[in-house]
Amino acid sequence: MLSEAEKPTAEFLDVAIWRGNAKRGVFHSYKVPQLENQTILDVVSYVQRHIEPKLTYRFACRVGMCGSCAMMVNGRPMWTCRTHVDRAMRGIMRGNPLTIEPLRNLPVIKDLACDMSGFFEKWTRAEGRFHPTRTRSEAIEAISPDSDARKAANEAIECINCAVCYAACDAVTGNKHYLGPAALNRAWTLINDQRDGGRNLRLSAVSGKGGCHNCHSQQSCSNYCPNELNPTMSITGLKRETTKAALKREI
Amino acid sequence: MIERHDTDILIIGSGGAGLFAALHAQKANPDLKITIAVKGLLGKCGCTRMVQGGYNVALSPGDSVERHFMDTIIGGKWLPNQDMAWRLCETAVTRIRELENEIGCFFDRQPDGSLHHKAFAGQTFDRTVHKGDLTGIEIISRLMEQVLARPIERMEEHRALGFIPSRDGEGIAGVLMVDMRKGSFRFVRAKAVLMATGGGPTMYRYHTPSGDKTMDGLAMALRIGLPLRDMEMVQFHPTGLLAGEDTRMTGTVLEEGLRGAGGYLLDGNGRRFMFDYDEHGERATRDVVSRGIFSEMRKGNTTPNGGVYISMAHLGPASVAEKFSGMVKRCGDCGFDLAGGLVEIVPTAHYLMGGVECDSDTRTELAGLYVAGEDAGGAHGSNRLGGNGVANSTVFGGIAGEVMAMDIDSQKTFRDPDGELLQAEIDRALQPFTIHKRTKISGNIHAIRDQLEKTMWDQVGIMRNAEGLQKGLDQISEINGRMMDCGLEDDEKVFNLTWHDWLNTQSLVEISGVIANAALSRENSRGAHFREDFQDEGNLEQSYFTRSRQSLDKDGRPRLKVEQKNVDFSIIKPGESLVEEM
Amino acid sequence: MGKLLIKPHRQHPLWLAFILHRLSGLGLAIFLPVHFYVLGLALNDQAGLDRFLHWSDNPLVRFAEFGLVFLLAVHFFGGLRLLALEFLPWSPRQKTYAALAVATSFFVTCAFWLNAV
Amino acid sequence: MIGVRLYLAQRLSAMVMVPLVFGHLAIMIYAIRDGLSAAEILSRTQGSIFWGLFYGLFVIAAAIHASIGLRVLAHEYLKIGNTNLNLLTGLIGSGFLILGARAVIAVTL
Ligand SMILES: Cc1cc2nc3c(=O)[nH]c(=O)nc-3n(C[C@H](O)[C@H](O)[C@H](O)COP(=O)(O)OP(=O)(O)OC[C@H]3O[C@@H](n4cnc5c(N)ncnc54)[C@H](O)[C@@H]3O)c2cc1C
Ligand code: HEM
Ligand code: SF4
Ligand code: F3S
Ligand code: FES
Repeated sequence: MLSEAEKPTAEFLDVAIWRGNAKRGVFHSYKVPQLENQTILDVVSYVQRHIEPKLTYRFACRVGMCGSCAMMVNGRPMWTCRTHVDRAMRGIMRGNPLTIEPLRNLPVIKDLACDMSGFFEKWTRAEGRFHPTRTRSEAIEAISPDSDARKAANEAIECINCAVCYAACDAVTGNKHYLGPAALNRAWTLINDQRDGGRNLRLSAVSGKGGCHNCHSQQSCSNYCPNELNPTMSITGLKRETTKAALKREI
Repeated sequence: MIERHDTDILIIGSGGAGLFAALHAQKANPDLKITIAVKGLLGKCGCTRMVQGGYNVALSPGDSVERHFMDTIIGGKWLPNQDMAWRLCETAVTRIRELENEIGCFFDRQPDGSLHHKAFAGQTFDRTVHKGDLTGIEIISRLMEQVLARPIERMEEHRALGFIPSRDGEGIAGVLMVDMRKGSFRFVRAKAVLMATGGGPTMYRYHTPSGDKTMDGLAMALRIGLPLRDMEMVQFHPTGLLAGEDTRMTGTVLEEGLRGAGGYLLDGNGRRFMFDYDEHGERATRDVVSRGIFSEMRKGNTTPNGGVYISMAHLGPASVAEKFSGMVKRCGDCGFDLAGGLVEIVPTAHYLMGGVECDSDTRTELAGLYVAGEDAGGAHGSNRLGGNGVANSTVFGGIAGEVMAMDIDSQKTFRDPDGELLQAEIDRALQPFTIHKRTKISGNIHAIRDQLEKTMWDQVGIMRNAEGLQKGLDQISEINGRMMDCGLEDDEKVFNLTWHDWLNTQSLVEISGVIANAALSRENSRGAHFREDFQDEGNLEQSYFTRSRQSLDKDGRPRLKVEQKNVDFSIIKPGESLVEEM
Repeated sequence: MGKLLIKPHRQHPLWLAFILHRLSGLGLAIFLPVHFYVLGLALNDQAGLDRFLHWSDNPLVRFAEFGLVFLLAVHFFGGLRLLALEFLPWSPRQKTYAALAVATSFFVTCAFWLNAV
Repeated sequence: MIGVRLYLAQRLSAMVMVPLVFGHLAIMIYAIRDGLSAAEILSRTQGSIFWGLFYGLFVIAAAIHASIGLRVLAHEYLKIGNTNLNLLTGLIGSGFLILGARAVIAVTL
């Protein structure tokens, strides 16, 4: 909990929101009334509703399921619908004014909304999709929930493709081919999915010039993933499996 | 000024219905050009992603399609379109296998490796397949991956504005859209169009669906004169989070299981009140609990924000935090202590059973236009079972894909659009700018929507009566008048959310009128529809559903007509059952 | 922590460990050729090598050497950490290991330095 | 910008260097106790096949390791593209090899 001294006392929040387009942008300052129950998304919504009707941002589910609302808050990537203003202003995160920017590493469309198509294109390029070995006319495979592979698959499965990890990662910033933590994390779940038939295809896909080997274990992805997933761990798994496959000349 | 685009199959919406339709159409005929247009990002909007509970399917030994069907009919209080309900229960079995075996979803298993089925209210068998309490994310993410990897055209952040029938009125020619990112219009011609915008009763002050859902599809269907059925049937979830007026958290669902596990509902003074209403207390069904809470709210026994409390602490905060970790964490992120403290809640509008009338092959009255998912009316009748929503959208989405591919097989040319209607739809979308040009006043669209939400909540909500409904209708038409005075400065259409808020509110106002009228016409209480002045459920054998249809009177003004149509008991009659021991 | 120097999203121990490894690697890559060159002097100019070694008694040069050994130690232990991270089963104690690696390299460098003076 | 093969080369060379660097560090700590002189260094190393192999291996490993390491930096910070990167990696690698070989020859032959 916040100590008394840390509690924001002002009735208004000073907020600086980045506004602009793909080419350029600047911060605009706004004063937003502070409320007891208020997320960063609420702050942004307030500005659009009451101060700057043309402010663009993105959200859908409001509850941390769709991964549409991620932004940089005080310089850190996070989901905004589930980040209480108090939390964003506590400790090391504190910033005055509260700054809100579009996610890093993705081209901006307008204001706080970025173009996520590159992120998803890499998802596909990493073979981040299931390759079936059965059809709908067959029974569902019995799979023990306790096997090591299944546990590993489950551990990485609850990704909402919010691109927070992607925005946090400097390997993505530096290397435009790099598939990034989310896509690789997905590939790892599939590698561990015993129902999947695309193993070697996928191992090759994550071994190319933008593959898992371009991760430098910065671990910003794991540090910021709002669902507490650990893409770093997934990526090390891929590094091991691709190494084995390469040594055996399977890829 | 308006860009043109052609495709074979145009799918509007990327929920379970839209994505399944794309995959099935593509599989049925890989040569077809298939386009998905969606208001948000593909797979990242809509409610299929938000499914928590799970997916109903009769798979276990001992369970049967017949049983699932009977539960659906009884849950829907004999109003469902039985052919659709049967198709739903029957196809769910193959659909879940397709989701697991071909799409790659992984649902929770039992220790022996077989699928885990959990209990869900209103069912005689444990048949809800799930992935923890994040089933929707698993379903939509996996579907999305499959769609992304195929040559299916994507039009993201494209909002459908109007269905444009052909000049001769025989079929659909295409859909008018706005590319939200550019702010420009696009007319997309297609041989077949699937409407899968997912309904979503977001015209209520408290609501669960995602922000992008605002009844656009139904409003578009209404405007071209298609019949809508069961529009009075709005399902409320009893436990929505109540966090104040100015936060988007308000209205979002707190898990059903909290009540099931023994959570207490307390009024503003800390008194447990549910036993005043039902012997099952907090564990009574959704509609009963919603009405109980609503009654307390009317009496004024409320919390600071005007709702009631849910309290879990007596079950031991640590064990609550473990059992409901996702929910507790979500509340924690937003500043609430669900495990150990009191959290304010309020019933919240969750699902619209009503929708466009169609047959069990998803065909509507208008040739070339199909409907699936929450936009389609009929499968659930007066109440939807938890777990039948996502089954419905995935089952009928897939069917629509196949049927569309089949139906257009021999169709060589596009239908010729009705140019006048196209222009009328463009003008309609530009209304706020036109108003501003005339009045030079920028209105406050948010205040108007707030007013609509309050009206619907107070007058057309959980408990209804003739007087209130009439008042509601009057207020809706007043709100409609305010819309026509609400201008918007025309200096930037690019990704202008406030313009879209205007359009959203317009769709909501149109459909709110339909809901209120249908509710007024049903003088009994069935399922989700509760009339204080007609509490009886009416004669089951003579069950009817409402059909609302809009036409233009001779002055060109829209007029809504609500009819009562007898339910066709095509499979089973009240008093009979397909299951022996029921 | 200087917000301007290190952007906020980088302000966590494991990113700092990363950048330390990267900078030390770069430092080594720059230093090693120089080191090779100096040793190569022995080939035809032993006096030159001695001159260099003598010159390196200079405190400033000494300090630079201290830095180089530190670079090598940091990169070495950091590298061990990375190899373990990549090739051994995952451990949730990454921050501890990073801290340990840095601490050990300090220790080794100090040992070197104490010996040298 | 590296694929699995360059990655492997870099990690394997690092693993090779682990005992070598360890040994080198230990010797340095021991050797410099009473100052360093050319004669002292050379007396230890000259004519020793062991030290020849020891440092020879180190030079090869370091050349591989560092050239790939610098390749990564060059790509990420200087945005050098694939063809030039390959060129650069080769250049740096051979530079290291030549300088290193010269040093090893100088101290051991
Ligand atoms: C919080 C929550 C929990 C739920 N839990 C369950 C559950 O446990 N089990 C269950 O069975 N059901 C559940 N449901 C219901 C279920 O989610 C829905 O019934 C079902 O997913 C609807 O699917 P759909 O494809 O019809 O629509 P959606 O998935 O809602 O998709 C609609 C799509 O249409 C798009 N769209 C809307 N308007 C336009 C426009 N004008 N132009 C272009 N695109 C547009 C939207 O952006 C979206 O992509 C839940 C619903 C909610 C809100
Ligand atoms: C035992 C000794 C060493 C070990 C264990 C080791 C280990 C590593 C590892 C694992 C990496 C990969 C970092 C990554 O990309 O994630 C690396 C990078 C690097 N190493 Fe070494 N290394 C050693 C010695 C050296 C030496 C002697 C040099 C200098 C010649 C050097 C220069 C580099 C460079 C320039 C990089 C690239 C830095 C980066 O990508 O961030 N290393 N090292
Ligand atoms: S791994 Fe985490 S941060 Fe990355 S996209 Fe998935 S949920 Fe978001
Ligand atoms: S932040 Fe980036 S460098 Fe690797 S560990 Fe995560 S992907
Ligand atoms: S709005 Fe969906 S995750 Fe925030």
